[in-house]
Amino acid sequence: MSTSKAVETMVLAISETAISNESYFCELDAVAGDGDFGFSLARGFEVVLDTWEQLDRDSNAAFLRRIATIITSRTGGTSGPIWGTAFLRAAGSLADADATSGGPSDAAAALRASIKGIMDRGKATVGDKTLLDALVPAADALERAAAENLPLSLALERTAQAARAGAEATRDLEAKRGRASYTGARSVGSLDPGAVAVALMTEEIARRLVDFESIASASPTSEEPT
Amino acid sequence: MSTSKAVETMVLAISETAISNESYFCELDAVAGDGDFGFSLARGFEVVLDTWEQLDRDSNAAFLRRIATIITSRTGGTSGPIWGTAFLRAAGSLADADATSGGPSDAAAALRASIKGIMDRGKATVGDKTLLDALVPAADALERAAAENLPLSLALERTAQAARAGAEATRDLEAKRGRASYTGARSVGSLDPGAVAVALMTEEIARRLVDFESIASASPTSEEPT
Amino acid sequence: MKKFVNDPKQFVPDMLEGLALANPGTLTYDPASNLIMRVDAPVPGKVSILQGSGSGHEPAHVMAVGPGMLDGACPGDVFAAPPMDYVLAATRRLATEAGLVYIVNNYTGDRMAFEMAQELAEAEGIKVRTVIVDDDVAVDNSTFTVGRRGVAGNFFVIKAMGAAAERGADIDEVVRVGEHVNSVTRSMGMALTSCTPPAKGTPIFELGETEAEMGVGIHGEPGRERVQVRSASEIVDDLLDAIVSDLPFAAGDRVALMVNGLGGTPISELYLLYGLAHKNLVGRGIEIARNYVGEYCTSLDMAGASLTLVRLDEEIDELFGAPAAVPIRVF
Amino acid sequence: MKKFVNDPKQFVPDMLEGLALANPGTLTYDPASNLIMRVDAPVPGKVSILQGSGSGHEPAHVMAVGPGMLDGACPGDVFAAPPMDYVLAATRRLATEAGLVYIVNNYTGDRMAFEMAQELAEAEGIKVRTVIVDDDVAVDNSTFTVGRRGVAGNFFVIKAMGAAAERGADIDEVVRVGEHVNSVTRSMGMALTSCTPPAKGTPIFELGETEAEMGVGIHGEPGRERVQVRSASEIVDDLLDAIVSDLPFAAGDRVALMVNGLGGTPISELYLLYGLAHKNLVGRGIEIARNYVGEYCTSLDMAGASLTLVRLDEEIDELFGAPAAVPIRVF
Ligand SMILES: Nc1ncnc2c1ncn2[C@@H]1O[C@H](COP(=O)(O)OP(=O)(O)O)[C@@H](O)[C@H]1O
Ligand SMILES: Nc1ncnc2c1ncn2[C@@H]1O[C@H](COP(=O)(O)OP(=O)(O)O)[C@@H](O)[C@H]1O
Ligand SMILES: [Mg+2]
Ligand SMILES: [Mg+2]
Ligand SMILES: [Mg+2]
Ligand SMILES: [Mg+2]
Repeated sequence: MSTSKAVETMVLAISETAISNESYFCELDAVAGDGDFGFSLARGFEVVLDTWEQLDRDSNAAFLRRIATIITSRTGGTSGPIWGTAFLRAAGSLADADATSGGPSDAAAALRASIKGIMDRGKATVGDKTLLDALVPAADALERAAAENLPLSLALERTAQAARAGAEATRDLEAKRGRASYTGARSVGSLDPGAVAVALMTEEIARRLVDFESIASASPTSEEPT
Repeated sequence: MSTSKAVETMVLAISETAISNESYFCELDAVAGDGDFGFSLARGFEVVLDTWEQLDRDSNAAFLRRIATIITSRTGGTSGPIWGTAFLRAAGSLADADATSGGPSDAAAALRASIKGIMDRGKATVGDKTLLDALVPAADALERAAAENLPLSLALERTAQAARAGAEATRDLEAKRGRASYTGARSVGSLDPGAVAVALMTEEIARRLVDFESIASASPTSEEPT
Repeated sequence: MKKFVNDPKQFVPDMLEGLALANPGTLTYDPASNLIMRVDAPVPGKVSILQGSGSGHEPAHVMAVGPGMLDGACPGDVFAAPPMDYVLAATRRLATEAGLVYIVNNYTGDRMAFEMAQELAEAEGIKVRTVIVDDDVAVDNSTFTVGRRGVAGNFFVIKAMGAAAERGADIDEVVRVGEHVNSVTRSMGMALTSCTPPAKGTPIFELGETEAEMGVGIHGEPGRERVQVRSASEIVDDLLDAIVSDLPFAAGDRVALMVNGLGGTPISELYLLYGLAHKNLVGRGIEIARNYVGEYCTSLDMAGASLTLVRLDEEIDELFGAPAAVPIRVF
Repeated sequence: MKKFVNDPKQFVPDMLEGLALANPGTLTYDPASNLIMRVDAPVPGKVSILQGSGSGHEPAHVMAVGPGMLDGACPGDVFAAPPMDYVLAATRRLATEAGLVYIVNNYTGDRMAFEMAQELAEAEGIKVRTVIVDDDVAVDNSTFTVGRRGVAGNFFVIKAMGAAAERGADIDEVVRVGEHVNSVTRSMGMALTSCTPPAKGTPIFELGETEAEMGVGIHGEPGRERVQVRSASEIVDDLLDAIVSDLPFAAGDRVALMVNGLGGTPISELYLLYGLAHKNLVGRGIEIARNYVGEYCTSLDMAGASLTLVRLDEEIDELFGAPAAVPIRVF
């Protein structure tokens, strides 16, 4: 067994989004937090990219477990444990799943497992103005798409739209968790940086996986995506 | 014996000029110095005004000696010793002088004594970009006016003009003494704050003594100056 | 950005390297986990004490390592809790058979990293306990679910626990001492300016030329309210009102008073504040038995200050007076 | 202006009062002449040491008063030498039969005030000597007739003279020690920002967002040249080039290295600078036997730093190691 092209593409999309938005994410975090979100995230994901060729590729689960370890070892702040746990739980979910299917429902299950991990770790819930406010609607959309038997590309598009809408909606929320919560009502009116990151990442994933049929795919159905 | 109205008016003119220009003098000193000239000067002269009624008025010399003591006790920086010494030497000169004359030549002698004191104390000379560059031309003008037997008011006007010209000319000088000297050639182009203070003070003295005939006068010849 | 820095990403390691080079006889530095530790740690038989936290609060906490204080500190990047791996590596390195206590300021990221590390360390048979510090009265404990923040009062928790550990207290006793000190410690800070993290390069927030932020957090988090700059006396009175009424402190109490600079405020202003705070407290009948004026827990280059009060009892007073040594020194 | 201050004109007295309140057992304060003195001064039989200077350089010099250091300090207002009367009053109060030594940084105002006071004190039969400090290599000694400025190296002159006086050296010996240390001490500083005197309320000079002032004076006087902000390594290299080539320091020398913050620079950056300076000097074959990192002589809230090197010999090394205590302390 080995990694699938689709999962590698997703991780690449997440990593590159984290790195190319480092300053933007810091700016977002500076509004009601401490301005380091982009920095913390980028320091972990740049190691992912730097060690990309050497990463464990025995299976998607092993691959994601390795990503989790890198994040846990390199990313500080709240984001280290949160994102590390998310990758670890996704790895566990894929290890359990029927690796030959790899349709939207497997992806949804992995995302659901990540969400549960984040909630266990950080004690936040939907509405607390965290990345969960983008992730949970995204998982819901993905599950609905799976139930409707939509193709992966369409399912991912719906997922990204839901994440974006969730992220935008954090603007109206008062932060109940994380550093932004110290500002109380003053946090209303600003976007949650974690939720925005999730939106941008799911959008990038949808773009890059438009030609894939399954997250287990070894390669896109048509040409290499640009 | 007691103080003359003219000498009291001069000291008042100097004191009030120092206080009303506190910020301006600080700004001037900030260009190439450390920005405290106005503050230092004002702290001394405000005590002169605060204790005005209680000052020793046995004679002009005693009066000026008391001013010197106040400056020495309250004014710090370079200005304390410089201005304290100036008043002390002026007092000495007036004590020696024929107190009944009090014409421009007595005033010139007092100013010359102040200058000598400042030079002894601070080791500066004309052209070093200090208050001497206003004081020395002023004393020269006053002496010339005395030689020409000009009335006091006209003599003081000439004095003020010379002081102002001297102060303006410090703009082209490179500082050789005081903190401004540390900037070397970069001090060229800025006015010396001490010289500007001297110009403003002599101008104010000329204005206020326009109706006096002698620095020994008990009162102006016509009305009280406004 | 106006800072002494080479590669902003290397700010923390570069600072730690300088700290280690300046203290070769007393500190050991492990770059792999940002770990600054006592040169003689782990001290056999002694309970070890480890602090993490983000960087940017120096001298907290890497410069609070030494006999009678911390055995080690493994900070994260500026304002970011350390990665869990750093904590775990430091735990393995510092633990003794008497055990290891974490001192953790109450922030989500710090708590998670230390909890994860504790779980894993305990699985390896290491005895670990955690003391949470939450002395900041600016953030109301009941309204916000994350609880109060840990700020400059942290110094006193370290001091007391360090003294107890040094004289051979067991792990339960060291934890008890820490929790006891934390329970009688209250702080509040205010900012005159924002601060600029080296990697961000611009201020975390904007304060107008006449604005101040009351109750600011040590990471530049906004505080209770934005106010117009006021006199030093009014600032001290506001901070002490909030602090004194919180515990509450009362007439007859003996206290330790800390005036802590946030990084950009000169020591002259801190002593001016001390004088005002001293007189305010004496006016309330509170006796200042110990005082601390200087920088203890900063926010990079922020101009501002915090006040901390600790209600002293015989035990705490004695622990505060015990000998200790840290890299911060004059001679 | 963003400062902790009540009446700006009372900034210095308010600060001194706070300092005195914080150190009741060790310091005495005489408001009439801004005098902070050891509580046990004058110490019978011991040569007393007095420093004046303007304020705004704290901890220099009011917080350098204590056993093994200064007997007293009588600062003037911010950046203004003390009025002569303060010096004379302090002289009368501190002088012992063994005499009194002034330590005077080489500025016109300071020199004049201390010269005048010395004349008058000597006329009263008090034995007074003066040691001039002029360690700043930024200002070329030959070109400018006022000579080099005294800056952070002052600390080392105080430390050595204080140690010598404490162990009973006579006045000639104390003066000799001071002049000897001054002769092997060199400093240079640079500013990233200007500073704002409380009474002036606005910065003394303007530095653009990308500008730095090399060789800045401790009163905000402009320095050698205005440059573009550069990396910490380049700054350290430039400062050390100027300092090392001035004495000159050479391979094989043992030195004390001070990294001094100018008031607005956090200690994290100072340690980063220390690491760079340390490696630079080791690369030149110079051994750093003692190091000092922190704020010793500041310019109010200026962001910036200075480096000082002292060439050690056995005598100086031993004096630097002698016990001493000042108000600046952690515990
Ligand atoms: N308790 C929590 N659970 C889940 N996510 C959280 C929690 N607290 C904060 N977050 C997320 O983390 C983001 C901030 O991350 P980061 O800047 O690394 O944290 P900090 O600097 O506060 O330690 C927030 O935008 C939010 O999405
Ligand atoms: N050696 C000197 N002799 C005479 N006047 C001097 C000397 N040095 C400086 N001055 C004058 O003093 C003024 C500055 O005074 P002040 O600000 O009190 O000094 P500082 O702050 O440098 O101690 C200068 O503008 C100059 O006119
Ligand atoms: Mg953050
Ligand atoms: Mg000046
Ligand atoms: Mg953070
Ligand atoms: Mg001055």
